[in-house]
Amino acid sequence: MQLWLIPILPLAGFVINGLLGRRLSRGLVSAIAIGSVLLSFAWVLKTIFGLGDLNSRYVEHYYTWIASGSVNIAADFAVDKLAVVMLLVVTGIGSLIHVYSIGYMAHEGGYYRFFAFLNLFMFFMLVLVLASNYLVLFIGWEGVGLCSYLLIGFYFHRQSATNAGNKAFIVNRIGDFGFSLAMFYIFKNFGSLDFTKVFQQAPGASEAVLTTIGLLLMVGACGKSAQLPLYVWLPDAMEGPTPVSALIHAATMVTAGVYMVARSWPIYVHAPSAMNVVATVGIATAFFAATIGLVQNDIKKVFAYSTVSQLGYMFVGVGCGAFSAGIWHLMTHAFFKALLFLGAGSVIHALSGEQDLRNMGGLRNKIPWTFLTMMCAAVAIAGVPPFSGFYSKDAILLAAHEHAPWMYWVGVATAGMTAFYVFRAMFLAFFGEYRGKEHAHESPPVMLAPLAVLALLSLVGGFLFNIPQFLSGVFPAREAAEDNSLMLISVGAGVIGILLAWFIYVAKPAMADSLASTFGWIYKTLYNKYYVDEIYDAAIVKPLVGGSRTVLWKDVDAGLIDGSVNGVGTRAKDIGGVLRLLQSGNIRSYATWVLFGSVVAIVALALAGIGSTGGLR
Amino acid sequence: MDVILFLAFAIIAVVCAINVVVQTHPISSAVSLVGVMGSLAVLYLLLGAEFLAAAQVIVYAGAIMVLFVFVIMLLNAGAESKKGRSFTAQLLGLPLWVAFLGLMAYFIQRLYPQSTRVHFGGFKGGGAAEIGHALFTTFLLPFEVTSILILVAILGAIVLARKEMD
Amino acid sequence: MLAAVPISWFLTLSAVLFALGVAGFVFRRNIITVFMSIELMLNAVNLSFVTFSYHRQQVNGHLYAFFVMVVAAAEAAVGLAIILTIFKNRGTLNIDDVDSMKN
Amino acid sequence: MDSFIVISLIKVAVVFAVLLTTLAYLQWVERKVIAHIQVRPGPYRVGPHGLLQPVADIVKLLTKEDLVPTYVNKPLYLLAPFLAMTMALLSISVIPFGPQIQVAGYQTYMQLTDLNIGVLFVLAVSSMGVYGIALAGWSSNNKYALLGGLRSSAQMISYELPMSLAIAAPLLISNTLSLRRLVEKQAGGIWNWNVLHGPFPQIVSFIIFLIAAFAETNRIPFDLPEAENELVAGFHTEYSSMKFASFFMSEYANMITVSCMATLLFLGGWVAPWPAEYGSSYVPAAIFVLAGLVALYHGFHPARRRDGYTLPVFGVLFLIAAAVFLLPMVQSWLIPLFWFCAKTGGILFGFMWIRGTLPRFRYDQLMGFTWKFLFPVAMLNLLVTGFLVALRS
Repeated sequence: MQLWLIPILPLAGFVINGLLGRRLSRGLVSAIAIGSVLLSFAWVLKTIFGLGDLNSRYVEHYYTWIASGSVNIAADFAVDKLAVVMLLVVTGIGSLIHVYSIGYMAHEGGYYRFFAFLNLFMFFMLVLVLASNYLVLFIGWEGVGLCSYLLIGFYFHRQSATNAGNKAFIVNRIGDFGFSLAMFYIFKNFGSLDFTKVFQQAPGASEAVLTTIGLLLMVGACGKSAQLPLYVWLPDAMEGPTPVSALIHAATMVTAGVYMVARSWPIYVHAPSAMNVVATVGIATAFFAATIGLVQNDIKKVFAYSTVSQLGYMFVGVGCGAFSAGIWHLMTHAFFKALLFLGAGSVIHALSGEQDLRNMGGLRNKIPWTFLTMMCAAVAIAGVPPFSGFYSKDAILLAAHEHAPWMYWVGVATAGMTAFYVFRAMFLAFFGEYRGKEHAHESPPVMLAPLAVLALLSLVGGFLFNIPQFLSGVFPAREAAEDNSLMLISVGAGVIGILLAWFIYVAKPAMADSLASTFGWIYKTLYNKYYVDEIYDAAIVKPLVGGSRTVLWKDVDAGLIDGSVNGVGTRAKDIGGVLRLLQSGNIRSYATWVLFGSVVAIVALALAGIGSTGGLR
Repeated sequence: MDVILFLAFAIIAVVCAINVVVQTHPISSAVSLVGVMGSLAVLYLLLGAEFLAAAQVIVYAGAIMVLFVFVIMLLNAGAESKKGRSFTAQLLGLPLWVAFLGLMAYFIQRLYPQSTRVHFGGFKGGGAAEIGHALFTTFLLPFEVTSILILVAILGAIVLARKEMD
Repeated sequence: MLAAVPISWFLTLSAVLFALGVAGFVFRRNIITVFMSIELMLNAVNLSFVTFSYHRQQVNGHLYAFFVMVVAAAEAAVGLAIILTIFKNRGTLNIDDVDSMKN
Repeated sequence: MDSFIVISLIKVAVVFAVLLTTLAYLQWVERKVIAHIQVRPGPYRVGPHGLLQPVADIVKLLTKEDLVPTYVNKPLYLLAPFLAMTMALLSISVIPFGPQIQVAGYQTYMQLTDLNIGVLFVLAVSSMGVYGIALAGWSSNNKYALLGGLRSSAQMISYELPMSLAIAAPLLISNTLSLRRLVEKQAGGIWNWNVLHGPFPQIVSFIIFLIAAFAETNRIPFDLPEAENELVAGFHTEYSSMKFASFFMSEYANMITVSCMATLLFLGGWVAPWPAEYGSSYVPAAIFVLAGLVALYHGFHPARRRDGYTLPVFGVLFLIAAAVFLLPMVQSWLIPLFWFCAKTGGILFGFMWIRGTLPRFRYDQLMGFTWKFLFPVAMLNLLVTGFLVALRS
């Protein structure tokens, strides 16, 4: 089926735009970039229809990448139903966001660079999804991290952007370190990195081994998917252009961790404690991030914390064994969160760069299309039936209730907060009086069209694509516990959140400030994100930098290492002083010594031959 | 017949090789070296290496040695000057050389039995088709790497030869 | 009269040619002659490659010889360029005069 | 075994007798052609229409004083013309002139020997031809000769590259290195010749080959090594008598070799332009009849006095030749030979025609032309050919 074409097409786009983009016109650059992604999308569709029901994995072998002793790692691509879902999400939403970017980036410098990086990201993401062993997956994993770094720091002339890029890169390294350890451990225990082989052997391995692997993989997933305690990079990543936030930091890359955990389900199902940790981390992140999201004033920051929170939901899903529910939420989240970000981008575009909610307001008449589409996303994320978020969130909460009731209740509270902060942002931006100075203008059709498509998907994506049914053959079967009362409670929490937001921010706008002053220290703590960045700075960064400066540099480097190196140097100089007598600088003398060496070598070989074989033949 | 051919061209090769070493003028050495290469090409034919024989003449005699002759002509290199001060080479050179040659010859005679004989047509795998096939399958990577090496050498030669112009 | 040539004769010829190349390298003073001695050694090695190829009835030896030729061509190009540069900078082709690496 | 040696010796004798005669007369033909291009009669005094001029030239060269200047490097000075001549004559040994024939009960090929690597052999020998010129230039110990030799070596090395690439392209189509098999693969008619053969007609390659051939043989417009207004006579300034004649003959021998190679590689060798069943075997006879009639007509209406005797004789000879071509017993080998000679002769005529019309290149133009134009074009042509051949298989 030529699976390699799927990632190669965006790579070709990257190569063309990256090498020649500077000389090409903007139209041509975007045509190449979007064309390559659309072709890739088309090829995904063709592949899916060509492969039929796909009840078993379809593997394509290209070549043996590393063959050394028992290490045998192939460069293979594989497709199964899980990969199909991811492929469609990545290429489909990727195409939409590419289209959107034409309008969004129209007035920015570095046009070709942006599209080249975006294409490169698509390449690595598709490699990640199509990988058939952990190492190839890791290539994609690292590659998307690189692209994320490049695109966060896209406005490299801004110090905050480059800092945010560095932060994302460094925090991700911690996760990647866990992932690498997991790979080493997998290889040590199973002798292979191939999914098929590893998963075949997984049931036979001891629980301790599987738990270790599961926890290490989770560390990797935490880094990439911005879970506690490694979530800190994602809110800062909003320094990048908004389409990047939508594509990489909401819809696709950050869900790679969820995908990887779901992909490794045969390891997790035999390691219940690891799963428990995953679910706990997920629910904690969901709740924690949601509380921060309640009070943020930057529209993109609100959505960024919302993303962290929703990713926590997905972790709860996969951690409770409801893998398909996690993937379902991954997909619906890709729809509505991409839409929210693109809508936010449209708002920012409309206000020529204004991101602060306090300077917005009353925009619903000025940019009606953006408002309408964003409203679709808002009701979807708030879990209002029958829109997409309702289905997936409900599935996850049901699974959580089955796993541990307290998780369900925390989840419900989070759902209420989710509804509250999303609608708070909506109300602040679109209702009331306009508080800004910029003249607002509606975005061009090339930006609105993707919004409309995503709005449609957000509304109907939930019942149109029944992922648990589609993936029923992939993951272990679970008895679906239908519990209408639980469902009603979670929906009710969402509705209460919406109403509360409406009450505070539309009905009685003065109440927000009085509430903030009443709960002053809580507000301040939340507003400052629980001071996590400051804590990390004080607890990790400062000691590291200080320790490096005093201990490592002054003592170890200057004293120990330099000292020993200098000592070796002095000795070498002394010895060299003797040996230099041989170094006449005369080539013929050297040649004579080489000749001498070869005679010695021949004699030595002859002696060795006599010794080992008992004489020459 | 094969023995006569071998002896004839082996003697030519050795005489030419001695001439390479003893001639004081580089161009005489170069012409003698072409003689060595030509006779080696005939010996290659005897060993069934048709393609290599042609390549030997085209590449070595026809290209590399022409380059040597060209450089000798360009520099108008005269006979070698006698002054030299490598005492190591003067003292150790000859005994080591004799030891080296003696040991090599001795071990070849010991290690390779007289029973293996070379006769013309005894090996048919040296044609252009076989070489080409091996070159583009088994030896594809070395082949490509060598191509890059050549490219690098070309660039290096150009850079080196141009340097003194600035 | 032998009907065919023993394989050791070829190898001996190769050894003799190689030794002559060594002699040229060690005893000659003209850089170009020294360089040609290296080519002579490479040729001698090629002869043994081809002989081994005959001995084992495999084509591999030919390919090694082929690669030696190609590398020799590259080496000749760069080496002669270096010789040209040396001559232009120092006006000498005597190898004993080119020893400035010492100091 | 014995009959093989005897037949080989006979073939060698025949081929070299014919070749050396041709060499001598090629000079006469060239002078005549150039004379007619420049509207003058050319050699006319020695024999009818100057036909005995080559004999006179040979006698002159043989009897001239053979000078060896005192300041030359004698061994190399003597070796150089010998090398040039040997290498020029050597390649003819693998050139096939015609198909397998039967002479007195023996099957043999109209070729001295067929090598599996015939094309490579010709390339190898022609690449050795540089030494004759380079050594001649160097050993003469004369700055004009040295410059001529240097120029010539540089030129021949440079033009060998596009030539090799141009040769490689038709070889890809024919998939053999043996010159005889090369011709056999082109059998059938003009559309099977490599110059027109699918999947990629080698017209570009043919033209590049011819241009490179002009340079390899140091012919006008590439005769820089002997540019007399700059370099006196180039590398052979110091040579006289038979040693000079050797260089002279080697140039003509090289011309014949490259013309034969062009014929074999691109024009189908001895293959007729269309199959014998459509009457191609009557073409030689028809041509000779036409030539005889023209000669007879001019003989009966002589422009000059002696033409009244000589031209009728030629006319009758031509008619006899035409009759010979119709004899069935010799047709099997004479007609392929005719086609081979006709194609080679056509290319040789092209050599002379160009000498009569084109001026000389400047040296930097000459080098720039091959490296910046011929070489890339030949490379491109080879790539396209290789690609199409790979697609076809």
